[in-house]
Amino acid sequence: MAEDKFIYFDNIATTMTDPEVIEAMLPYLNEKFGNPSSFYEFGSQINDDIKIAREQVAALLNADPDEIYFTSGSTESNNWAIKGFALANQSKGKHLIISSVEHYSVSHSAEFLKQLGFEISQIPVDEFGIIKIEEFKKLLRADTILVSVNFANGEVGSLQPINEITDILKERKIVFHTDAVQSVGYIPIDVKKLNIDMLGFSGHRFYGPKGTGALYVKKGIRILPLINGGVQESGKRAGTENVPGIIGLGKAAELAQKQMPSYIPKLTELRNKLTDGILEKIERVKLNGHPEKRLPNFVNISYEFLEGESILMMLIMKGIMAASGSACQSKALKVSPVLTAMGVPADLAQGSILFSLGKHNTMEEVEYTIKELPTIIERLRMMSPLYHKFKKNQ
Amino acid sequence: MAEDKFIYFDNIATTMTDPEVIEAMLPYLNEKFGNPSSFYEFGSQINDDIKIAREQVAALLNADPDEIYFTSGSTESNNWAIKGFALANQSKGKHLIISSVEHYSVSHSAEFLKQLGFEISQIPVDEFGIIKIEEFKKLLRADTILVSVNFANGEVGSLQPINEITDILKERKIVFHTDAVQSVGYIPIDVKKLNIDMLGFSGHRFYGPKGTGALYVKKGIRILPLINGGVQESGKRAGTENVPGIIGLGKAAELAQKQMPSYIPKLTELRNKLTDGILEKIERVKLNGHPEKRLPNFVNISYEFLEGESILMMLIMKGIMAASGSACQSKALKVSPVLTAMGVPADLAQGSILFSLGKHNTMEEVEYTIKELPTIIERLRMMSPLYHKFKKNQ
Amino acid sequence: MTNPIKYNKKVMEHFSNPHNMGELENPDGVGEVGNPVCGDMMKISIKVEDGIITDIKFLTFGCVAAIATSSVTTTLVKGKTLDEAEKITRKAVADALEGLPPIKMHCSNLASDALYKAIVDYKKKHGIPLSEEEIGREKKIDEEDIHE
Amino acid sequence: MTNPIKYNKKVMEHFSNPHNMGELENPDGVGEVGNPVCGDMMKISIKVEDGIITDIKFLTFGCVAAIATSSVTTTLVKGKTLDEAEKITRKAVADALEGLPPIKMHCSNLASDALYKAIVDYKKKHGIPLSEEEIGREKKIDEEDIHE
Ligand SMILES: Cc1ncc(COP(=O)(O)O)c(C=O)c1O
Ligand SMILES: Cc1ncc(COP(=O)(O)O)c(C=O)c1O
Repeated sequence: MAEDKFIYFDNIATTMTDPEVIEAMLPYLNEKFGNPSSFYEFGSQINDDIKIAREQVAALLNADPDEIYFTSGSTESNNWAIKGFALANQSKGKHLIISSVEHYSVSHSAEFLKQLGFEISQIPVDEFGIIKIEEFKKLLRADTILVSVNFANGEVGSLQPINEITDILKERKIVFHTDAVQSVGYIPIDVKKLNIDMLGFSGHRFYGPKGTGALYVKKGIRILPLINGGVQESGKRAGTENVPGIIGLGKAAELAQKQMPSYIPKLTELRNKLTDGILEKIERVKLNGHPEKRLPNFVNISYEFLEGESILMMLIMKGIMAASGSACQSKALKVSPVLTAMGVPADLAQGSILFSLGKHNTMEEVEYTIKELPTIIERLRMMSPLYHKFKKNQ
Repeated sequence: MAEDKFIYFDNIATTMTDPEVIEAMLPYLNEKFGNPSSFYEFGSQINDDIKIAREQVAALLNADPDEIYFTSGSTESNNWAIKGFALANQSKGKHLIISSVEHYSVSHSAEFLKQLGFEISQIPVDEFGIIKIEEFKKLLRADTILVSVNFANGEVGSLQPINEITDILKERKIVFHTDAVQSVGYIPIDVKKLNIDMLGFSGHRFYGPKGTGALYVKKGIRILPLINGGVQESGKRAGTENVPGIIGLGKAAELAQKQMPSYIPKLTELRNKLTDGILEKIERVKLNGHPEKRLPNFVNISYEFLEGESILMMLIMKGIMAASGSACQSKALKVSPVLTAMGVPADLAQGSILFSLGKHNTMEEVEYTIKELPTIIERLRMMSPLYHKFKKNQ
Repeated sequence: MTNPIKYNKKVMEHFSNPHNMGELENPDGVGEVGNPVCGDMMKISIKVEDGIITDIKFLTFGCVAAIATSSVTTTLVKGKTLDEAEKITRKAVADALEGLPPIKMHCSNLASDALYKAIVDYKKKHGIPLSEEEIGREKKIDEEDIHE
Repeated sequence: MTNPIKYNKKVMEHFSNPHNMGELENPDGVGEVGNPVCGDMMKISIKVEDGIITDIKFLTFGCVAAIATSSVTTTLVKGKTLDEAEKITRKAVADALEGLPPIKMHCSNLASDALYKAIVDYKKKHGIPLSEEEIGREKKIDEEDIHE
């Protein structure tokens, strides 16, 4: 590896903004600075550009443009979907169901609603982090108004059975929301075909700008605004539009739609190579998440007898940036609640590393990692009292 | 005026992003794209840069850096302050007081709380849009927990008696929030000296980027998050940080602090010249807002017998961009609720135009406007049946 | 989604150079609709010779659309018989302007209403009896005017 | 506000090239603290001659700070008398590393605790009576270990 270069395998934390996205944004930071709500054309013409961005985002999800609302990111989108829907529809019932492997932006939003008298049930997951459909069915009640299950598990990348969920809900007229932040741009999503009612995501996870995101809300679904004020976003999400951000998000959506057919197979190949390489070369490891039904860019593996941070640090010393879980969760937690929900024992969960790939990664980087990682693991294991005990008992 | 140039007198709608701000942001769109929550330095070192931005914003308000929380804009900040404080402190009381000239981001947030059992009182304003202190005192109750009054009236720029308000509240331990979106960067604000507990604002109003803002929350004040999720912003405002936006906002704050001493006198001079020029040259006009106690960049004047939109359009035809009220309010409203609260008769309120100046405006532009405006007003009045009636009756 | 008002070229032409602006001296009929509080007000005065509108002028307090619809209405009417003029619909006015922004469509009502009232005024002054239908329309216009 | 962990150079030196890593054969005393579930575990083995710690080795399951504190603790101790070694405080360990990130301070506890337990183990094995104070400290360490 070149001295000044490093390998970025933490694409679920964030991605670099695509140069084409930056280029699309720049005019709106510069000369096109007008407020879209203004009367004069210098401002109002920007609505046409926002319209295009909305169409680009809608196209990526097969939604209608007026079902797309721009937000500051998926955290806001998820908060809005859950709180806004619950508050607008509480006369129909006060029971919500979420999976037990949701990001805090979903689970804490549900937690918030508890204080307002809502009841929350959690769907257990299997060893792969996929919800148990039969258990899910048992949780459904007459007063259930909303179900929220992430599109793919945010830590191990296992794909949830969205189709099955929405098929069950359709009959009962229960609304379905999905946090798709790790999935948008990495797997084709068709909200119409999948019967999804609400879907939230962030721009910065697929080469769009930070501080941008959207919530798709199917026509006919009523949600209260989370952010009240002016009439922007059809009066549903107030505040002067983040114009450069919106334009950038639109561009990122366009690029994703165009490039996915070429980079998904590439990511899948790199992912498989990295997974297989590690599983072959290192003993006492465990692939977390479903071996097939997972995002094309997730490689989450536990290394027995080790703790994640020291592995991460040794990787860094070799120029490899990875993560030991979801970057946006609490630092204070030693063990990922997602892995715990999947039944991974605490000591094994400690030693889990997530490599998340992106369109800029190469086979060379994967091969380098497969070459370096066994030495790192070996070195740390030599220090581990647990490993010594294991060896003695063999 | 040069062919390709126009005069931008709508700086309250939004401002151009300062080239220095754009320059500061660019690296974070490009090579410094890491997630501040990541373990490796490539991401985590960005926290140092965010820290500087936080200090820059804090310095502008004389707050402590850890009293500053970054948001997506003042609309979010105001929503958060009001809803988050009310929900966290409802055990102490469920009564809120706001002024009758608040932006919808404040008044609709209060409206939202009504549904949760809160009571809202509105403070009437005088003819200048300034709250009536004696009436205000009468509204205070034992169960009042929060008072929200904008720093300056958002439509006419009249400065509210913040000091007097907080003096009254201090004794009673009632928390004070102010929407300072039109004031930050246009007038020095010292939250400590003024005893302000919470203050919200947007970056794009003073040459910072759109999609950015902050909420100042005095140490010791408890508010619930509006946006739940990860631990960003000390766990109070979740979501991956809008890093380029935050850096840009910090830079804008720094520039404002540095440049205010030179541009405030300049703005004041331009404002006075424009105000005096119009009042002198055109009959039957009325300056809205307080003649002295107002922001240095607001010129809101009503032109009798006329309707605002046609004046705006004629100004545009002369290359002058202005507004007939707050750009981020509803288009559907014909008469500004702020002017109505001030007691401006509906027909006079219709014909009000707000010129809002910015640091890039020049005396030449002001003079050009003073020269062109009388002709415009005269032309439109010749079309107005009201003016004809007035002339006949003279 | 937010849709600031956008006017077409035709509207802008009429706004920038309105036709028949002013008030006729000694008009044969005058119609006035709207009021300043609701933001639009129009006054149309006509000269009639042998049942033909030979001259027409307007005064308008209002937005760009209000001024443009006033102007275009006067051009549509000049030289027409009263019967023809009466039949000028709101839609005809909007069409003559090649369309108006949706939220401004009500302005085309105002212009045709003011014209209608001027014609009715002429008929009343000249003892021309109004049909049931005409009386009904006049009443409706006045009612709308108050409620707007 | 969010404060990802940042280690200084000294910590990184000890992490990259830990001193006295491993397990002594036939140690005179062994101390073990922590458990894998809570994410840190340390085992320290010592050789003692004439009341002086002549050799020491550590094994550590844990984060960067845990490894670095283990390493630095062994270097602080080698050649010291038991009495001197017992007095090596948590603070002394952190100081020897020129500081630790606040949320990692507990790791310096673990290292000095493991050392302490190794010394107590030696004393017990060799019939050296423990003072009240020493018994108290041992009990406290074991209690913390469970509660952590
Ligand atoms: C007084 C006032 N407060 C708040 C806002 C909302 O600002 P933003 O759209 O930047 O969130 C506005 C917008 O014009 C305003 O005038
Ligand atoms: C599954 C999942 N949902 C939501 C989020 C929040 O995304 P953002 O920080 O972009 O709002 C994250 C962040 O890692 C995530 O992993």
